[in-house]
Amino acid sequence: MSGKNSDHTSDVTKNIEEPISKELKMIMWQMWIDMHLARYFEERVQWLFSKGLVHGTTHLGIGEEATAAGTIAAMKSQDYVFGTHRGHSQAIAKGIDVKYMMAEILARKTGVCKGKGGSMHIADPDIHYFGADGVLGASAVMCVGTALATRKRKEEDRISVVFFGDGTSNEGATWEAMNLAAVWELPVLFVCVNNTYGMSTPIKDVMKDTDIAKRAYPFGMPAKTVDGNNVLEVYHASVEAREYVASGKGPMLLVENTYRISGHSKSDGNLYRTKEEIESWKEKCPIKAFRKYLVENELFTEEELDKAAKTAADEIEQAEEFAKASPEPSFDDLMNDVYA
Amino acid sequence: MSGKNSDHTSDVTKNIEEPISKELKMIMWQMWIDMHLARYFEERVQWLFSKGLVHGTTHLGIGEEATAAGTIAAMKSQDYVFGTHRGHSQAIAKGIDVKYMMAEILARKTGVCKGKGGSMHIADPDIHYFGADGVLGASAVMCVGTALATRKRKEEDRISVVFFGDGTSNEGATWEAMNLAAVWELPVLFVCVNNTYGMSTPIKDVMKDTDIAKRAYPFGMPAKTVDGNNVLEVYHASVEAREYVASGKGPMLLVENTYRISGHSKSDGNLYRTKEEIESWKEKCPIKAFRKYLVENELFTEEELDKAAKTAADEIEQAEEFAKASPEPSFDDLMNDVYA
Amino acid sequence: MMKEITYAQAINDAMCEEMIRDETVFFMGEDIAEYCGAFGVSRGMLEKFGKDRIMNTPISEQAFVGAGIGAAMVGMRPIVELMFSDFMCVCFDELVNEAPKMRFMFGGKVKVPMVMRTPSGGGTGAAAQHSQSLEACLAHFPGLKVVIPSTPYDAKGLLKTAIRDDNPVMFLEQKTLYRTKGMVPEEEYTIPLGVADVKRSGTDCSIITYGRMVQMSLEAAELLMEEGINVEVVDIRSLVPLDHKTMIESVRKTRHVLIVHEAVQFGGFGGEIAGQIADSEAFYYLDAPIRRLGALSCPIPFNPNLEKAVFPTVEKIVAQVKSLL
Amino acid sequence: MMKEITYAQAINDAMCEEMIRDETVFFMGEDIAEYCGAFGVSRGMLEKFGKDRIMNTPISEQAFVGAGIGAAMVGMRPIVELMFSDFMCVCFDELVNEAPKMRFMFGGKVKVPMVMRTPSGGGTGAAAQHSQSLEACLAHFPGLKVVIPSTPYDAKGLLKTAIRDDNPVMFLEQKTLYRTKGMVPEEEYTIPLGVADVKRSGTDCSIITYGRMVQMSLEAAELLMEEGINVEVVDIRSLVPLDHKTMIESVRKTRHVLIVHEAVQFGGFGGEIAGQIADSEAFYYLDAPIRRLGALSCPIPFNPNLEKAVFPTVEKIVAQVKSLL
Ligand SMILES: Cc1ncc(C[n+]2csc(CCOP(=O)(O)OP(=O)(O)O)c2C)c(N)n1
Ligand SMILES: Cc1ncc(C[n+]2csc(CCOP(=O)(O)OP(=O)(O)O)c2C)c(N)n1
Ligand SMILES: [Mg+2]
Ligand SMILES: [Mg+2]
Repeated sequence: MSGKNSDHTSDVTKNIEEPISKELKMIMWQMWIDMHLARYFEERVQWLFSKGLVHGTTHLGIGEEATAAGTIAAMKSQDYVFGTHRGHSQAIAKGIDVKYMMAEILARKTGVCKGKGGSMHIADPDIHYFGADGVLGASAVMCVGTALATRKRKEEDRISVVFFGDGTSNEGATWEAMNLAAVWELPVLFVCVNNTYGMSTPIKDVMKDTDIAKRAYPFGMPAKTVDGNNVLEVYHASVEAREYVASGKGPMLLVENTYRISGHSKSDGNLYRTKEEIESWKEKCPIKAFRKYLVENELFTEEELDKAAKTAADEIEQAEEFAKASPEPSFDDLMNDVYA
Repeated sequence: MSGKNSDHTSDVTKNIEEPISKELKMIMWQMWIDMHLARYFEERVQWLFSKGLVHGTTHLGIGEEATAAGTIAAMKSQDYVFGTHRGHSQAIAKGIDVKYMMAEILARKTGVCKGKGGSMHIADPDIHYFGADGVLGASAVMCVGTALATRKRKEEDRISVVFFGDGTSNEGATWEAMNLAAVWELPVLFVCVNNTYGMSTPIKDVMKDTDIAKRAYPFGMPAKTVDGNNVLEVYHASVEAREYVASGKGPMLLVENTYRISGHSKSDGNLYRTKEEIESWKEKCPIKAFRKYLVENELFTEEELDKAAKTAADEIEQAEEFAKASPEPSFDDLMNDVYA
Repeated sequence: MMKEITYAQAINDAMCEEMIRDETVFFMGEDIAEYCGAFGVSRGMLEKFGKDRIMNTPISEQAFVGAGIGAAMVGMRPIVELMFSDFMCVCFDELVNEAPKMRFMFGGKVKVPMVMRTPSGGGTGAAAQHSQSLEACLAHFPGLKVVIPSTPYDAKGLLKTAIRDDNPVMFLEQKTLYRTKGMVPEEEYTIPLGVADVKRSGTDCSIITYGRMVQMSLEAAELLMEEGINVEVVDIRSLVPLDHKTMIESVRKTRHVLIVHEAVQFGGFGGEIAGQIADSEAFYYLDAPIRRLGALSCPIPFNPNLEKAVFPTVEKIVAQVKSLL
Repeated sequence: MMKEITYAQAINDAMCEEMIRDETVFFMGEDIAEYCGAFGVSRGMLEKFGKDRIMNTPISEQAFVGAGIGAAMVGMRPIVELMFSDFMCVCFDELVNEAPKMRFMFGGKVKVPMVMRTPSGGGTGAAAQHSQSLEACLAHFPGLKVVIPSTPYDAKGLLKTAIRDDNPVMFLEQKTLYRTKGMVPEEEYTIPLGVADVKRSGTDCSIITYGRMVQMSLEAAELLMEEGINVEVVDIRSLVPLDHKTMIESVRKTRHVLIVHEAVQFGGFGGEIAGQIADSEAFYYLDAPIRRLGALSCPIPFNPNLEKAVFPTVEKIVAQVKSLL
């Protein structure tokens, strides 16, 4: 394991203010659920794939659930969120209905994109989730645009958030987006989900300095790096980041260090990393760590947590049933959405 | 005047080691000539334009001559140089024959690009000058490629240099080039000619932090800012930069602060800046400052300098005559250079 | 009431009127404020609308085109200027893979009402990277609309429609037409996209064309008329949507067709037009092959004579029409 | 001696042979080393040639394509891989405004011997941004060559030629053909660019096509043969240079023509082919309109049935041929 992640422990107890408010407890509960929905959703998609029931490809983020859950829990529902190609957990945290997302993965008419987008284009503008995009870097520049609209409309308490990977931070578009958001002082929160690989390529092979937070420096933009496997650390940093961004001071960059346990996509043979490395990160599973914290601090009981997990599992199962029972889009639907 | 330039005085006496060697004196002589060739060349082009004798457009860099002369004097003849759209002074310092460059401006068959390129595409691969490019940002990425070739061939004492403007530093391509050169530790010298405007737009309107040198920071790449109107400061910084880059440690960024006295291009009405601002920079003319230094330090006499200037003026005059006497390319030449 | 204005003024007027009418419209691009754009099109707009609606951008085409898309996705109506149409290549992904596909990929849940204005074409001595006509590359992407006006009247009416359109529209202006003049109504008017305009009615041969080639074709038609050849000039005005019907009817009537565009002939949009004619009922009426006239297959040279040799000219149009009859 | 290998292996073999033959050849792109590219094309190459010649790049397409151009300008022969051809849009300027124009703009003083390899086309459920066939956008730029092989034999022979070519060559591979097999000589061979291959000789109708549509057209031809319709299938193999002569001769012979490509029909390269036929002597021999069959005008949908509905299929080809006769 190269880069900064090697130092990270996923001790969720650090940095947490006491006492814990009712509101925070509720948020923890929500994050617990979101992380499980994401995990179960993706495990199920992986299984469906292995059975040949899913068309195309998909990018799973098993092991990265705390980044989406923690950051989006700190956002407000009116905030615009742009996700990544590895965005199921982001969509879930933003509040997408997993039924419709599963239906999309199974290419159904009831899918959140009517079966036209698929895993790489999951989006739901109704909840201000502008989705996954298949071209790395594009989300960042578009996110600057929603923030610009917000400013033009003088909507004060609405920020725009864009998630992007460590690898994507090397796209010219990402740099241009940071510069533009900075000079126009737009309310954009840049969230780099640093899982230390772009596909098979470790960040040390594509960046001379792997400290991604430094990339904010030329733009006079604050940056913070957090343990992305520690959902509470992510959450608290995100609350602060949102406060900063919403205050009108301009954009900020949050780097969330984590690890992708699943392969890059269905075609991944994991030839670029060792089993040991993967196993060691399974130990640092953000869900495990969060459970430990919640139980040790007597916030929730094992039973409560298990029950919530079970409910999430059921929801995914129902989503699958819903999806499978849904019709496919018909040819008549095809041309509907080309032009408005 | 916004930005860092406001602090700059063009006192060429600072930072210079004594005593001055014979070699350095020769180099000063060459820079004196190059700056004059550039100035006279461009003044002549401007005049030809005003008379309607030049087709298309051209970008003049009157006032910026010290950047090209100082940096390229510090390079070796085998070094690859990529210039800007405002590149006449760069071509001259690299050793282009002004006859052929003038013939190009006048669209002649004897032009350095056979009349096919024009001012925006002046290049002469024979002297390793890869020219002006009309699309901002493109030169930087291509420059990374010549450096890569150099490394592959184990050519130790050859670096690749790319000039680009402050405005161009906002192009995604420029960022990608810096990152790639840095992570591959390629011998690239990035030279940002910061004249504080991209066309009509002052850098403070397009960068939150106008300290361009900071743009090297994320890449673990050293950077230095110099007074670009002080040709000796530019020269010495460039010698050091070349040493660093040629040593195999990777790329470096040099920011050369200067000012464009001429308009952006023929269509410029100078509506975005004041006459006073332009006049104040005429005072800081790099040629004037250099003369003062050379004379005060008794390196050359006024007479010697005037004679050299006169020789340069004559050369430009002859170039114009040569160009005007040259035939235009014929239709038969047209298709020759589309495919190799 | 009509008034005579330039093509550039028509575009300026269209933008100003729409910005007054609809406060979600704003305008951004490189050096469009004080400098008024490389061709002075936005003269006076900064004074009228202020810095908040007339925004100079950094030289970051991906970022500001992308920002236009993002703003459009949440209900604004940005007009974005690219200084030269050739630069579409540095933000091509945003133009062809994002803006036009977003609605479809998201199952119809979003709209991208953005207009991308940009000066296109050659004839100004700007050489290989500042003189291209790249409309064919855009028209190939479903979801995008592509408009190229040939007169001040069309420019104004089509631009107003484009700004009100709920889809991304590429509005390709013709550099060499900016200073040309034409009559334009004082009253408000719009022109629907997708309706060709028969700029000259004739009986012997159809010239199907657009952009600055319309004027050249009209000149050629005058010369040909002197020789008794009565040419019809069809200005398609928009490539997407394309007015198939008007083209076909014209060719059916004249039984001869020359397609003219300034873009490189090889792989140009003329191929689409030729293909549509060759597979229509007009095919059966043709008395001669379908001819195309576009630029030669080489980058655009700087030298003015070579440049002229590369592009279609009035003489070449005349010669081609004659060769068909 | 012949051996049977896959299309992917043919490409791999061509690269390896050329890298052994010429040490200025090197290979770079995203995840081409350990991962062997998104489609496993470069399997074994890292082991054979090492990290210096098989180079993973950052996700910075402008930078590494630009670096390829720069390296080519000073005498290297880079092979650059774009993971999906759709991503040409994020480095379009380098591909169409730099590499192909440099030589011309610099008056012939430089060469850019670079090959850009990239998997193209749909049929894999990768949706709107990973399934396009964008060759028409490339073929429109003079200075670039554009190759699309349809068999392992062609892929190997054409790629070797492309690598030895002194010009930038876009080499568009067909994703869905990677696992298809074909016979390839054990001995060294090359195939010149610009020579079409009549993949099936016939008398009743010409299908002019390329890429994965060649196989579909051959299947359609078999079905049509059962009904007594003898179709000729012309695989143009390269769009630039284009083998005009072979196309025209075929159409003259069969008097009917269907042009098939996977790319969106509107604005696709089929227009160029149609245009060339419609303005050739073959025009006078045509017994039916010139028909084109390409993808429908919409972004490529994720749903497999919708995706199929968008692209040409064997059935659609059969139906179109019949409709012409
Ligand atoms: C412009 C572009 N280039 C390349 C790809 C192919 N690709 C998809 S995901 C990926 C890796 C991205 O790495 P990172 O940004 O770190 O995100 P991660 O996959 O690790 O979540 C690549 C190369 C793409 N989709 N778009
Ligand atoms: C990709 C691209 N965008 C825009 C332009 C138009 N343009 C030419 S020069 C220029 C200003 C460049 O500013 P800077 O980099 O500071 O260089 P300077 O002109 O000041 O020397 C602009 C916007 C271009 N040539 N290419
Ligand atoms: Mg990553
Ligand atoms: Mg500048």
